[in-house]
Amino acid sequence: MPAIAESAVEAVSAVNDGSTVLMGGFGNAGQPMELIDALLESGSTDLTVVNNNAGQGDAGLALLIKERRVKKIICSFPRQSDSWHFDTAYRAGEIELELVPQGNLAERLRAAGAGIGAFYTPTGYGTALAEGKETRQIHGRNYVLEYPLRGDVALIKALYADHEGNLVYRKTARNFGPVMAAAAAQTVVQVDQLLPTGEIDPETVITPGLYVDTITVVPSASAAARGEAPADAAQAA
Amino acid sequence: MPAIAESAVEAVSAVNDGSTVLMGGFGNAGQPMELIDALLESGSTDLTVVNNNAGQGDAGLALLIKERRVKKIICSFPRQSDSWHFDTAYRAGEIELELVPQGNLAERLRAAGAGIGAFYTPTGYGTALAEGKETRQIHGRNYVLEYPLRGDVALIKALYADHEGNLVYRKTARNFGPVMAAAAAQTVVQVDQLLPTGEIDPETVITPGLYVDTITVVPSASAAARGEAPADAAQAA
Amino acid sequence: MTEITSAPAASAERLSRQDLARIVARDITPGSFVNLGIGQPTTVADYLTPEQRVTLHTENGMLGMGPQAHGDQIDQDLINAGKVPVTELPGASYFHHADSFAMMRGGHLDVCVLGAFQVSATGDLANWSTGAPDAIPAVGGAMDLAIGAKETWVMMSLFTKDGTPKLAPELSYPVTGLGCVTRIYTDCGIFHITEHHGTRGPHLVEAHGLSREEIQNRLEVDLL
Amino acid sequence: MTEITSAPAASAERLSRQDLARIVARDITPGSFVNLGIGQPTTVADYLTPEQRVTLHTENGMLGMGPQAHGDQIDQDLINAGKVPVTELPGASYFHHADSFAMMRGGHLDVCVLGAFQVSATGDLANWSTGAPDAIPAVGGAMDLAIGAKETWVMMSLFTKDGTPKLAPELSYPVTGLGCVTRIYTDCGIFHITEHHGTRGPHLVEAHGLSREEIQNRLEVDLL
Repeated sequence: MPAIAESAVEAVSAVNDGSTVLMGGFGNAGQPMELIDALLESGSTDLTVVNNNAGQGDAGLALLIKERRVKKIICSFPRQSDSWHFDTAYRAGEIELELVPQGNLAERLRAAGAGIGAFYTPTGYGTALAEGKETRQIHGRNYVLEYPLRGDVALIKALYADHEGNLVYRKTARNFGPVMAAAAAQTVVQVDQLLPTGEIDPETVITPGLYVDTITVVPSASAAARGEAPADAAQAA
Repeated sequence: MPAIAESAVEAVSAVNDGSTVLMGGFGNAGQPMELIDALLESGSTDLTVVNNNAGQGDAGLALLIKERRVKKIICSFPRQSDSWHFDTAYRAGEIELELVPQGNLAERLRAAGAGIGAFYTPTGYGTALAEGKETRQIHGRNYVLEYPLRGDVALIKALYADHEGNLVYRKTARNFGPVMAAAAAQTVVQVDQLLPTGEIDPETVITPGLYVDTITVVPSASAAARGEAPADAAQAA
Repeated sequence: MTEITSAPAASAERLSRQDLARIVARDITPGSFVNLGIGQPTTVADYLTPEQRVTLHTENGMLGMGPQAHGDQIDQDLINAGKVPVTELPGASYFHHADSFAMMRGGHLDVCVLGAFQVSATGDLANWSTGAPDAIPAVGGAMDLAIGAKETWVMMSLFTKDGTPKLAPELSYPVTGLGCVTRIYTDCGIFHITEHHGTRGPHLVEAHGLSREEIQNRLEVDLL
Repeated sequence: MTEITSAPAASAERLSRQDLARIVARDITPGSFVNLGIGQPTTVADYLTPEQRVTLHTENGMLGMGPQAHGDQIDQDLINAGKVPVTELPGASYFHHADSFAMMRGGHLDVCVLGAFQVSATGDLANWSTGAPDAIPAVGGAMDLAIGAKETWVMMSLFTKDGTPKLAPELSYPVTGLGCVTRIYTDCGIFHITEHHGTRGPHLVEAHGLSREEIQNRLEVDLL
């Protein structure tokens, strides 16, 4: 059974100096904002961060980068109109960037969770992002060999958890959550609501509880705006 | 949109002489019995069959093997107390067997559906089933290189489909269905009930409709025994 | 292999961006599963008809994406790959990132429509980086999209502002994917990358605003 | 690395199969995720206590498996890896075969308990084939289970009917997995495969029915 953390700060205590941290989310959808803010507060530094982007505006991951607590970022799309803190750190040579095509990023995380040693992917073959990598032609098609991407800690966001740690996501906020949960040694989840065990239909569980180590409840503004409070959830333990 | 076949025989018409056929099911759970029976009726021969087992008793796949219409079977567990038709064919040298550890079988199907050229798996390393296969040590662990397993046609069973081909399974009858649906050029599904599009919650779809080519409705005895006829389903188109 | 006809369809005017989107939409086979890239390709959705029953994929984890969301429809958990709020159609489904890119990489989408900086005569695509030495690199899903679908179509202007052809013998920009482009939709004409007598190259299917001869004269690529 | 103590716990009688199952159940850390192999290991479930909160995995796609189903509980769609009808506990989840074996291969299960024909001194496991030349081979999930969990425990008799030790210096039966076994639960004693002064081998933790010396004398393996 996962631990229930009373606060986001308590939830992220598994992150240490030098940790590799997988951060869920694509845009704002599925981004564990409060956990990232707590990480900011926690002071841990020298981090390797895996995320689709490299922080935006003056919040969350962007502030971690601003404070030079991220030594390396592994992502698919760092450059955005408001990624100024990354841009500055990068141009100053104060952050290392490993650029990975988005599908390879997802598959490398999946491989880490699934115990696959390495895999041949067609994505990126013949491009600058495959330079120096092993390639192979298989049945007439060209592939690049890619390796798993593991995390010490995953910080993700889901809609509901039960006390067993089973997770259900919401719409396109699902994105990297399930593969990151399986790819990290410790998985920390912020959820809108914690439900009694048995309230989530076993057929609809997306992330089984064995992938989840710590849960913290952070009712999200978007949930409140939606006016969603399922009957089940009202009696949540 | 998938085609709706009026009968199981019509549904399996995509199977030709020499086809590689992926057959879902683990034990009786998820086994597309009526589709396999229809295949028996169809007369197609010289088949390569991928299934967890190699037929049992005097039914379905066992009868296809008895009639010598299966030239090769790729499976994890052919030997059972009632696999006499396979046993006879195998001892007579009249069927080729490719024995694959069950998890490698599932992962090879997954790789075929996911466009992965090959992958390194730890399962089977140092065993007779890895003889002659490429191996590699990665970060101190030993792996065997395994290749995707594609089908011409997948025959699977699900609980519900909608008219877009979205599928929902039932309990442990899910087993190989989702990976086989993605690994075959043509996927044929027998379902208990066909629901109007929109009746399946998009969050609970297990196999998205783009993997499904043909649907046929075969109300299953087990569903009748369960007395399950959801309100939604009563008005199914 | 496309049949090579001698006289492409033609119009006197170059195509507007709207006309181009309309033509791409028209060319999508009914019942297709399609991914529309960020930017100009996104506008193709506006011209798809309900009768075409085209299902849209967005690589951040959804099939059955509907039009852009407005006002009360906006839901921060329902966005497309361009991070724009969108809507959900009946028959939609959600899946995680690895499943979504597996769907693409596995060749289950019929068409992917992308923008481009440059396309080579044999269908190599450049659309992720200008190669400027001081630029911050970013790739997103571009390389996955380029090689993932059964067909990759490009929408672009045929020439840069200074008149340089974007359909070139070889790429000078960094590669996104090799030999992946099957069709190029441009303001001046529509090209299918095809094989003809053993040579792979662009076949001009429609010309707009310029004649076939004018296009041929302005390109360094031999049209098939 | 297990602490090596000189005097193993002991009892005068060899352990019955029930006692052995009870001891294995006792040794599973509370809160563990566990896969119990077909046959003798399945009986361990009967001795797990609710307080242990052990979650059972079955590789045909379920976590949170309950006891065997009887009578009206029987549902053909809810079976375990031995194809026996089982039940579902609150907090269960279902997943497909690739996800299920990914869960195992990825090292997310704490313990897998398996039967064995033979285990080597360094923890190599043989349990899928007797190697008889005329036998029809069948492997199922044996090789995946052997190497998948954080710990692989074996339950077996220490000797065959003719007295041959099943804990042997090297395997003579075909390999299921190399160096994967961490504990061996037998009728005569419980062994942890461990490292001691750079040597990997079996450490006798409990002896039953035979003394440590008797066991050592009957094995060709040096106990640590």
